[in-house]
Parts: sequence; C-alpha cells; structure tokens
Amino acid sequence: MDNASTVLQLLFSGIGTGSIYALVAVGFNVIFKSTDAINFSQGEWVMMGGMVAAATVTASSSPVWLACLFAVLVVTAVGLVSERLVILPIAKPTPLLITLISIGLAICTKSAVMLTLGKNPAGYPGFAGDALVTVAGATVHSQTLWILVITAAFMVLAHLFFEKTVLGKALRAAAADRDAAALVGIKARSTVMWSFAIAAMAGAIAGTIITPLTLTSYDAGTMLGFKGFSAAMLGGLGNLYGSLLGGLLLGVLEAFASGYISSHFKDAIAFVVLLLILFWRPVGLIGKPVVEKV
Amino acid sequence: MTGMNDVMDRSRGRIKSAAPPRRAVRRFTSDHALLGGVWLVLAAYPFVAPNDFLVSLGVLFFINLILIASLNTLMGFCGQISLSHGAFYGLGAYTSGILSVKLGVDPWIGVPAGMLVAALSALVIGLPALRLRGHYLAMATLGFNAILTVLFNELVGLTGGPNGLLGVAPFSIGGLDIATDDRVFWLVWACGGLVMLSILNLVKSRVGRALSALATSEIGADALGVNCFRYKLVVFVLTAAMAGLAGGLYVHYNQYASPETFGYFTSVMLVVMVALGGWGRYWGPLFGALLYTAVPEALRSLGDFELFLFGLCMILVLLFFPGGIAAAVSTLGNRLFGKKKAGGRA
Amino acid sequence: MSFLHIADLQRNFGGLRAVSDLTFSVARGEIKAVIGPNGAGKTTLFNLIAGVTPPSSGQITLDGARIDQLKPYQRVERGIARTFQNLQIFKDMTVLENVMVGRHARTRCDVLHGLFRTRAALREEEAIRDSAMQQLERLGLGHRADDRAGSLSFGECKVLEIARALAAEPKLLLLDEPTAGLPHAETERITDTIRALNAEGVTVLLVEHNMRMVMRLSHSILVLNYGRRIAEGPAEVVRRDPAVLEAYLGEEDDDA
Amino acid sequence: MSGAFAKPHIRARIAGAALAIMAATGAGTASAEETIKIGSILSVTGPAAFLGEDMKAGMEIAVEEINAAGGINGRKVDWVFYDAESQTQKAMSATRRLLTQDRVDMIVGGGSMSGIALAMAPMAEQAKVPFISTEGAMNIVQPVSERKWAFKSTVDDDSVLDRIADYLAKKDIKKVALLADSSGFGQSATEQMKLLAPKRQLDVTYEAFNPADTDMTAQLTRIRDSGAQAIICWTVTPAGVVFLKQAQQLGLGDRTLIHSYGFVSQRYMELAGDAAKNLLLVSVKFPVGDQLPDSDPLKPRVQELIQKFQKRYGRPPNQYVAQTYDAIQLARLAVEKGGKDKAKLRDALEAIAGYNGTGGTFTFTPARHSGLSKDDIVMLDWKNGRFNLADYR
Amino acid sequence: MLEVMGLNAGYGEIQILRDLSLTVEPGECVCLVGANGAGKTTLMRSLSGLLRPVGGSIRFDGQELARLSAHDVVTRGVALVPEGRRVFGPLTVRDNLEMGAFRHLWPPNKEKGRHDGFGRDLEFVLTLFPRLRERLQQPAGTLSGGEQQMLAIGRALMTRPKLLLLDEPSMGLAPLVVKEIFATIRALNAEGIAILLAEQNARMALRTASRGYVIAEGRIVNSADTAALQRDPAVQEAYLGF
Repeated sequence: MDNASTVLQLLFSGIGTGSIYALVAVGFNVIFKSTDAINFSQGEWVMMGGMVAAATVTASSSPVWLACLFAVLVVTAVGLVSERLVILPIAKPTPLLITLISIGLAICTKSAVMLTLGKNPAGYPGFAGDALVTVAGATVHSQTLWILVITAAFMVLAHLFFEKTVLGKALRAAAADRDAAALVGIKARSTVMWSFAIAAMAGAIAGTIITPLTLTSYDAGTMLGFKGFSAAMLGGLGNLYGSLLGGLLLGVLEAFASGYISSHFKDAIAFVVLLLILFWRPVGLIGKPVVEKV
Repeated sequence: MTGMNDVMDRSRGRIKSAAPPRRAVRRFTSDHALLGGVWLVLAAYPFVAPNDFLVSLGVLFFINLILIASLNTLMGFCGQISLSHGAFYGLGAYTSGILSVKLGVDPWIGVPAGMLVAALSALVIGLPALRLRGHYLAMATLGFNAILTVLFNELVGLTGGPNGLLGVAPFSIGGLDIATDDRVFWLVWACGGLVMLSILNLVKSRVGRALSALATSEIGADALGVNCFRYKLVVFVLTAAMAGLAGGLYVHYNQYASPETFGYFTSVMLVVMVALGGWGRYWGPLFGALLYTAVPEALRSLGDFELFLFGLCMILVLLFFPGGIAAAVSTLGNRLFGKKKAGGRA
Repeated sequence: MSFLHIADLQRNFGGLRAVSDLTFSVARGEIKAVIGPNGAGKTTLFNLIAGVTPPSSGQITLDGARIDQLKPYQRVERGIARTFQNLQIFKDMTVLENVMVGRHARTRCDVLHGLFRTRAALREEEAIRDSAMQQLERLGLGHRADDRAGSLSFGECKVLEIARALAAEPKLLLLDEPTAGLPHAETERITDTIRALNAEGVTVLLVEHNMRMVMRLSHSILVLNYGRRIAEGPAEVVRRDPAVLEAYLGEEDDDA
Repeated sequence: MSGAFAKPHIRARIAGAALAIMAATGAGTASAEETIKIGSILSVTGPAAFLGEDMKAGMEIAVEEINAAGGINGRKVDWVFYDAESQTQKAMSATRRLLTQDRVDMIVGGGSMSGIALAMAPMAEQAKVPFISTEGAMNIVQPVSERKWAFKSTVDDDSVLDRIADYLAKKDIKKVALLADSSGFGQSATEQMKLLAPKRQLDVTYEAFNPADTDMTAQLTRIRDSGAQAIICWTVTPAGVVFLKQAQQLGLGDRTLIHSYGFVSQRYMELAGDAAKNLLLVSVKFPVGDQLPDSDPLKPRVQELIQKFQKRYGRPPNQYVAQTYDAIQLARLAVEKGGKDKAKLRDALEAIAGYNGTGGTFTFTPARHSGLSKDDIVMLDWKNGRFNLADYR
Repeated sequence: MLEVMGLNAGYGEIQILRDLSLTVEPGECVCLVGANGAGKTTLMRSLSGLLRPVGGSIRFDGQELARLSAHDVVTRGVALVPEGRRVFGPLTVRDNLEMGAFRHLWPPNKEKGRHDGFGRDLEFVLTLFPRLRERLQQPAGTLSGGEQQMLAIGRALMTRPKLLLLDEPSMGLAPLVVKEIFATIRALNAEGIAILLAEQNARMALRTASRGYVIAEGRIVNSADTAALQRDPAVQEAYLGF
C-alpha cells in the first residue's frame, strides 16, 4: 500500500475529484464576488448538467461531447433565467436574503429536474469511451484525463475572461467596488445576472465531465455543492486561484485520507483538516482579510 | 398549566404592589403575559385535535420550536450564524439515547447529560470558530456538523449507524411511561414553554441588551465594555444545550434516532425556518416551527410536487416578506390597530 | 503626572504607517484636542487607545498601568469610554436601551441572572434604567428615550453616543468629532457639556475639526500629519505654527 | 367533513384551517366496514426514490389485481400510500398517520430503506398492527420475541452470503473482499459476513465506501494488494457502477466480481457497459423467470407478473417489483384467513407455508419472520443486454 | 446646465439635505465648502445617482436626473470622482481607465470605430497625468494616494463627462500633491468641462473655483463669487472656525 504507483493512483483520483470541486468552487466565488452571498443552487447546477447531458444522449443518439455542450448551454441559460426570476425581484437584496432565497431555488431546481428527467440514476460513456490509460504505473480512466484537461482549459479561459475582456473586467470592477462601478456606467444588477450565468456554466461543465465516472441523479447535487463550497472557503472566498487550490487540496486530502487512514472516516478527516486550516488562516489560504473601518 | 396561571396572577399582584418609580422593572412584562396566554391556548390543542397523528404533529411542533427558537436567539439576537444546530440536536439525542440503550440510564438524567455534551462540544468548536466571521463561521460550523454526521453514521457500535439507534426507553414518571402522543405532548409543551420563557428573560436582561448591541455593531459594543467574544460563546453554548434538549425529547419520544435526521440539510433548514418565521423576532420561531411541521404534511398528498411547492413557497415568502412572517404579522397588526411601536425587536 | 501616556506608538497597515513614533501625554483633568488633516491618523490613534486596533509597537499607559495589551472591554472597565466618528448607534434598540448598554461595564448580573430573571437582576436593571435616563436627560434627549435609535437625526445620534459613553462613568473620554455636522446651537451645548464633565474630573481627548470649538475648549492641542506629531501645545502657540497652517489649511502661496 | 372527526370535541380557533385540511386529506375515506385498509410507506423521492418507484408499482399492480378479482372474501382493498422521502422522521410521522388517523388494518412496505423499516417496526409493534416489510435488514424481524408483529418479504443477508459462499466453494475461492456501502444495507452485510467467514473458512478483507462517493480508488487499491480472488460489492446505489468501472481501471476485471441482490437493475448494467461483462449478481429468481427450468414452481407466476408489468409500464420489471407485489399478496393470504382482526391476521401470516410468490417460496414460522430461504437465491450474469441464469442451485 | 431645486435626501430615517438648491453653468467651476458632515458627500451622491433623493429635482441639460440610477446618470454626461478615490484596486491602471469607458465599449457592437475614440480618450488622460502612463500595468491598489486620485479623475474623464463632480479630491494627500491635483482641475475647466467641487480645504477650493456655495446642516447658507467668500468673515466662521 505504500509504493509509488499507489501514491500516484491516489494522487490522480484526488486531482480528478479535486478538479470538479474546483469548478464548483469557481461558481461559488463568481456569485460571491458579485453579491456577497453563498449560492446554494450551485450544486444543483452541477447535477443538472449531468442529467441534461444524459437525457440528451439517451433521447437523441448525438455524440457525448455534443450532448455535454448542449447541457452546458441549457444550464447556463437556467442560471441566467433563475437570476432574473428570483434574485432580480428582491426589493432590498442583502447577502443573507440572497443566500436564503438560493436555498429555495436549490430545492425548486432539484425537484424540477426530478419531475422532468425522472428519479433514476443517469450516465453516459466518457468522451473517449471507457478507455483506460496507464501513466507511470497508475491506471486511470481516460475521462479523468479529460477532466484535468477541461478543468485546466476552463481555468485558463476564465482567467483570460476576467483579465482581458471588457465584460470580465467589468465584473471584477463591480466586485471590487459596486458604487464606483455604477459611477462609470456598470449596472450592478447586470453583473449579478452575468455572474449567475458564469457560475451555472462552471457547475454544468463540472457536472457533464464527472458524470461518465460517477453517474448522477436528481439528488446528487447537494453533496457536490457542499464540497465545492468547502473548497471555495478553503482557498479563500472571492479568489479564482483560491478555488483551484482549495478544490485540488480537498480532493487530494480526501483521496489520501481514504487511502491511508480510513475510508469510513475520510470525510471527517478532510473536514477536520479544513477546520484546522480555517482556524489557522481565518480567511482561507489565499483570502485577504477585510479591514473594518471605524 | 397551573404554573402559568400562577405566573400571570403574580404578575398582576406585582403591578399593584410595586412602588411606582416611572419605569420600574417588573418581574413580568406584557410579553410574559402574552407568552403565558399563548401557552394556555396551545394547551387546548390535544383536546381539539381529532386524532393522535395530529397530536404527534403537535409534539414535533414543540421540538422544532425549541430548535428554531434557540437558533433564533443565536442568529437573531446575537448576530452569529450556526450551521451546526443539527449536530447539537443529534448530540443531545444520541447521548441520551445511547445512555438509555447501553447503560439503562433514566431519561431524566440522560437528557441533561445530552444537553451537557451538546454544550461542551459547542464550547470546544465555539472557542476557535466564533473568532471567524460571516461565511467563514458558517463554514466552520457546517464542517463541524459534517464531522459529526460521519461519526453518527460510522460509530456503529455506539449509534447503530445508518440503521439507527433502536430500543431507546421513553420518559417515565413513577412507573408511568410517557410514551403515547398525548402524554409526550405535555412534556414537550412544558419544555417548550420553559425554553421560550428563559429566552424571553434573557432577551430582556442586561445580557440580552448587550447581545443585540453586539449583533448590530461589535465595535460599538466592545467600546461600551461588552466582552463580545465571551457573550457570543456563552450564547452559542446555551443554545447548543437547548438544541440538545430538543434532541433528548426527540429520541425518547420516538424511541429511535437515525443519523440523517441530524445532518447538514437539517441545519440549513433550521436557518431557513428562523428566517421564514422572522429573524430576530421573539415570536418568529413560533411561525417558523409551524411552517416546518405543518407545511410538508399538508403538501404530502401532492406527491412528487411537494418538494417543488415547498421551495416555491420559501422563495415567495422571502421575496414578499423578507422580514419573515412575524414581521408581516406585526406590520399587519400595526396597520389594523394603528399602533406605532418603537422597539420592534421582541 | 501624566494620566494617559503614549510612548513610541506605531501602527502599520500593510506598508502604510498610520501612526508613527508617536509620544505624548494627557494630564489628569485636561482637555486635549487632536487635530490634523483628513487621513492624518487621528482615528487610528483613537482606535489604538480604545483597543480596537492593536499597536504594531509602543506603549500606552493609563494611570500608571500598561493597557496596550488589554481588550477593548477591559479598557472600558479601566475607565476609557469613546464615541465614534462613523456612528455606531444600535439602530434597532430604543434610545434608552442604547444608553443602558453603556452601563454594561459598571454592572454585574450575568447570563444566569438573566435567564431566571432574579431579584438581583431586576434591582440592577432598575438602577441601570435610572442612571441611563439621567444621562439622557442631562444631554437633553430625555423626551426621545423610547424612540427607536434609528429614527434620531444625525445630531441627536451624536448626542446619544456621548450619553452612552458617559453611562460607563469614564475617567478618560475619547470624543471623535463630537460636533461635526451639528448646528451651531447643538455644538454650543455639547461644548458646554464637555466643559461641565471636565469640571467633574473627566479627562477628555478630542478629535475635532471645528477650530473655534477646539481653540475655546482645549487646554492643549496635538497636531498630527501623516501619523506623526508636528506640533503640540496651547491653542495660541499651535494656531501660529507655520507647519500647522501648511498641513491643515493648505499652503498660503498663490502661485499654484 | 365533520363526520371524519373521530372525537367530536369543541373546535377552538387555534386548530386553524391548516389542521382542518390535513384532517380532511386522510380521514375522509369510506366507512371501514366493507374494506380492508392497507397502509404503505415507501420512498418515492429522495436518495431511495429510484427503488421506491418500482416498489410502489409492484404494490399498485397487486392491489388492482386483488380488487379486480372482487377483493378479499368480498372486501375491497383500500390502499393508503405515503412517501417517506427517504427520511426516517417523515416515515415515522407517516406511520403515526397510518396508525392513528387512517387506522389501517395492516402496514405493508417500510419506506424503501432498511433504516426506515427498523424505525417503523417498533411503532407497529406498540400499536399491535401487522407490518410486512419490503426492506432487507434482518433486525427488522429479529429477535422475534420483540418483533411479534413484523414480517418481511425479502431474502436475509445471511442466506445471501451463505449462497455466495456456496458458489465460492464451488470455484475453490478462499480469499475474498467485501466492499460494502456505509448505509444500513451495507453495514448489515459486513456484520453477517463477519459471522459467516470463519464458518465457511473464508479469508475476508473488509472495505467500505460512502454511497455519495465518486471515487473508490483507495479502497480498490487496497483490495488489489490484498490478493482477494473475488470481490463482493454491497450497495443499491449508483456507486456500484463506479465500483465496476474503477475495478476495470485498476486491473481487477479478471477477478470474480459479485454484486449483491440490491444491484440487479437493467439500468445499472447499461450504465456500467463493458465493465459489467464478467459480473455475477446474487438474486432472487424473478429477473430470470423465463429461464428457470419448467420444474421450478415459481415460473408461471413470475412470467405472469412480468407480462403485466411490461404491458403497463413498457419496460421489464426488476426484483423490487416482485418483493412488494409479493408483500401485498402475503397480506391478501392473511386476510383470507384472518379477516379484519389484527391478532388473527398476525397469526395467519405466521402460518403461511410454502406459498409460491414471484420472489420465492414463502414459509413463515413463529420462530422465523423472514419468508425466503437460501433456495430462493440464484446467481446471474449480464450478457447480450439481459440477465442470464449463471448458477441455479 | 445643472439646476438643483429643493433637494431633500438622506439615509433611512435620517434626513441630511434639506431643501437644497444650486446651479452650475456650462464651463463653470463651482465649489461647495462646508464642515465635515454638512452634507457635501450626500449631495454629491444624490447628484450622481448613487443615492435616490427623497424629493426635489436635479435637472441637467433639461433632463431630470433625480429618478435615475448612477449607471444611467453617467451616460447623461455627469461623472463623479467619489470621496476616497474608490479606484478598482485589483485592476491595473489601464483597466481602470478602460472601465471608465465601459459605456462606450459594452455592448461591443454598439458603435463603430470605438477603439479610436477609446484610444484618443486614453491618450488625453495620460497626457494630463503622465505619472499614470508609467504605471499602466500596475494594480491600482498599489498606487500612492495622489496617483489614485489622478486615476480616479482620469477614470471619470474616460466617461466623457460634460460636468465633473469632485468630492474631496485633496483628502489625505500631501500639500504638494494637492497643488498638483488642483492645477489639473483648473486645466480641465479650461478645456471647457464644467466642474462642481466639494472640498474641505476651503482655501484651495475657493482659489480654484469662480463661484462658491457654503453648506451647513444640509442647507446652502451662503453663495457668492469666490473672491467675496474668501473675504467674508461669516464663511470663515461657518467653516474655518478661525
């Protein structure tokens, strides 16, 4: 149990799951930055991505990647519409109220998927079928490699979006200072809408790429959302790179806790470490403390 | 019941006899009288409920009330979030339940022990966690709940694991088992009343004032000599003990406990119910507990649509009454009776 | 003998030195004003004395005892009370309750007394209420005692903050711009109140922009700029100091 | 509506509209004289929903069948169903509703999850109402001294494991790994295996996983290193598919992979794809009813139910349908003999012997409240898109 | 050009501005002096749309602004340089300036040849503040206070305002830097941009503007040309206290 290939095997599985957590954490972060709220529907969007893709694969015999693309578009639209339907009408949007309403949104999203796509677990083959790949003595499912590639690509694209495009910069500007952004003509409420769309997209991507490995069902979202939230906190809320770090760290932590300590208690172990990190660095690994002004 | 009558009589006597400096502090305020009245009305419930099932919902109502009221004290009056109330609820239930199953300990001893365990664990987690703020505090408490959920599930030898803890003894008084719905009702009715009374007392005390001060501005309260951290911790521990009490009542009523009752989802829903009832309003938890107990039962006949409608109701209430139902009721009351009250908190 | 003594006090925020190598004293019974342009470090200095911000280095001594490591509430118990420039009013409580919170450091009944509403707690409560009411009436806010603090005007909030601080029976009162934004009449009354308090033996440290008030009220003035002391002394001396004029009012020259 | 109230007390205002509505939803049914009232609780939402749906369908078919045939001794079945939402608390509430509001004669179905059935059994016990569980765990009906009123229509874990041990013995396999999920279903198997292993001289490595887990690399790596020749996976959740895929991935595909009876689902096999090609499943005979030898007494009934289900739902049924269908039929047998008297119903259940259902041949005795035995269990594999009988006896 | 009539504004139950009126003519530089808390910032926030006034009107070039949100006010040609600079700390200097031009860059297909317009505006700002050119790729949060003030003004200019509102541009800045900023303000005014300047540093403000208002307790208590105000002892009393 302690040879190099085992370590590598665990590392791969940790990074694979961790990538998913990271994507989910990005979703949390994007919405957190524009609203200061925790969006509980994030996990449901992950589930929805997988469910819609699976339904598409079953219903039309379209190739998996096309079905996934379609699912990502659908869920992104759902995110956008959700914001218009339940967040925009809030008369006085406080972070707390948005958070609470997002819990209601999560329940509705979950049950809407159940009512439309059914209760059965769903899945589909990986992008390269179920082929296996051997890397330095560790055997991994080809989909794991796809997960790594797509997560990396998403991170790079997200980075470019936020650093190079007018809209991305506007979202960052609004996150940094809502009033100052309004003063140059950036509508705070549109940035919220865009952030919901981006968060839903990140979630849906995570959902579509993990489903070939783990399957999904209408109630699978809550747990993934919870893990993604933990990853976001671990990295430090409001930081894109923190999400990546937090997600990977949580994934690897779980894999090794499960591999070397106990698979019964691996979640508990992961959370104990997470709490210790939070107590040591109260704003996450790369979070910045907010100085209160008196 | 007689206790409550007593309370009210004494309160009247006190008003008459009290020497009248302009704003003398009375032992029993109008809120105390209202609480006594409400509890008397609630006492009528078993007599009008058409069957034991509805009485059993009444029992759950009081258990939920204790949970939501204790969380409201922490969140509404003290401004601190806790997503680990489900865990404290579970610690109360499992401690007392396990003591009963494994050692045959009497529930009258087991329940206080469960409250103690819940309180101690709150102390241990609160010491580091309450230094965190906002979302990070939420995460820390949520993480604590996640850890305990794993323990409830995996310590099979103690808790019975996912199959649950079986064979918990009911409360009994002098050989009389308090096992049926109508008997348990009086027990939880009394416990709920005591919890509501102590919360009312606390809110109306020097400490309660300090709590609402620190909820608004910790820096402001600090500057007036309030040891904010200590109070946050004390209230966290106190409300954990109350949740432990709810857990003890739950386990000896059902004579069973299983882990998923005390999970992450329960903690989140309790927070939602605090908000729906009326954040930081003394009477809010009454509405929150009513919603939490009755709405799912009322929607049950709708089958698969239940969950969707439940979520929808939640969103609509929050959109139209962001202050919760208690706020809506008091606004309505003020409009009807043209009252203009200064302190809208209690 | 100095009542409050500050020695080599320094506080950095990131790379910024908000307060730098600051040494000064306040004598018992003195009214001392701290002035300086916006951002000179006055509020940071207050936060350091009240304990909101821990110092990066240096010492603060009150009545001969070090207090720089104490928590804010402990400093209140030692006799320091303050008001805030950005008001920290408890908006959802009544005016009277706000002042009653101010009595906190001088009262004892704790959680258990509260839960059981003991006789001791009730008796204490009565005392708190009376003394809080007294403070309010003394500052002319008695008629608003039962109103929600959030409904007070800006000026009334300022007065409320002072009343609240006084409820803690301070020996040293820190006032952060107590009259900023107040109409003339209210400014006058607050000036009189501060003078009266001082006559009762309360030492006052005051940040204020209203120069006339500062000049009339204070026994000495400390001028800060960039977190450093640029002048200190009686009003007449300070107001003629060219460094002060330059820092505080902008340069005199016209060639800009 | 007022007639629905059992105790006509003065109604106070606080009872409120909500309560009145609730009282009306369940209590307003026809007079209890001519009907036999059966209450059922299953989870058709929540994590166990995918089981609950099929289980509910099995009951629906059985109830309809009985009522179409004119009821039981002339009494129609009045069937009351509640969703447990995969939550024990909800199920207990629903049980109280069945017992005190609906006043059912019998409860059939224990919430689709062993944990729920375990909580319901003592309640039925206290109310002295017969309870036929359609869930797996053995302590639902054990010890019989404390479970006089509880019966179960499913196989017992110890019989299933014993049956697997028979198969392993046949193949001369001694080193085994048991990978069970952390639910009640999985934990019960681990417990039973620990009792059985020494008796059958098996060397067992125990591993566990969380049903929500997305990754089992760590557990499977340890199993690989333990040198187990056969791996038994014990779960009803989709995680079982993850197990199959990752076992392939880690090169365990050539070892004997066995899934428990909870995993016999066409859908899972399709999702597992190639990874299921060498898989064996322990099962009741139902999924392969048409392949049974004609001598098997179960064959006609099984085929009948399969056809009925297929016609109604347009897909083949799985064994969950059989186990709830049988449970209702067992209730019917009891009513035929015992009428509406609950104690007599109980005794009648206890006296059922050699009844050929769709899931097996049921025999209850006062000492044993599980109707099925090792003989009702077979081994299946998945080839050419269907389940096949791999090992009959 | 700007005509404020009977403006009432405040926060929650607290009213700050009471029946306030003032005007700014095209190309004018008007200053607003008053003590801390007198209502200068509240007025600036109301004018820019950050705070919705309770009553009164704000007319600009004949259009009513009082009901508009900040992101719409800026499109009408009124830009605020807020108190405390409020630059986008994590964004680079160049991106901050680009955000100033957000309305012209987004949505993308609105206007042809927008890049030319953007480039010209950028060049104008960088010529005005050469120090920003050296720091184009630096995060705005790392700039010194003076540089941040320049950036804040530059960002507001990128919105192509007809009227520039400046709230306490000298706050917390060294005297030399203050001088520089005020020189720029005069230069901008010379370019034809109308300016309304709220400032505690009365000497500087009164020297820069041609006309001034004195504000106290949320009301205008005095208005005159700046030369007169500088000599007026009542102003000295109300504001300076000397």
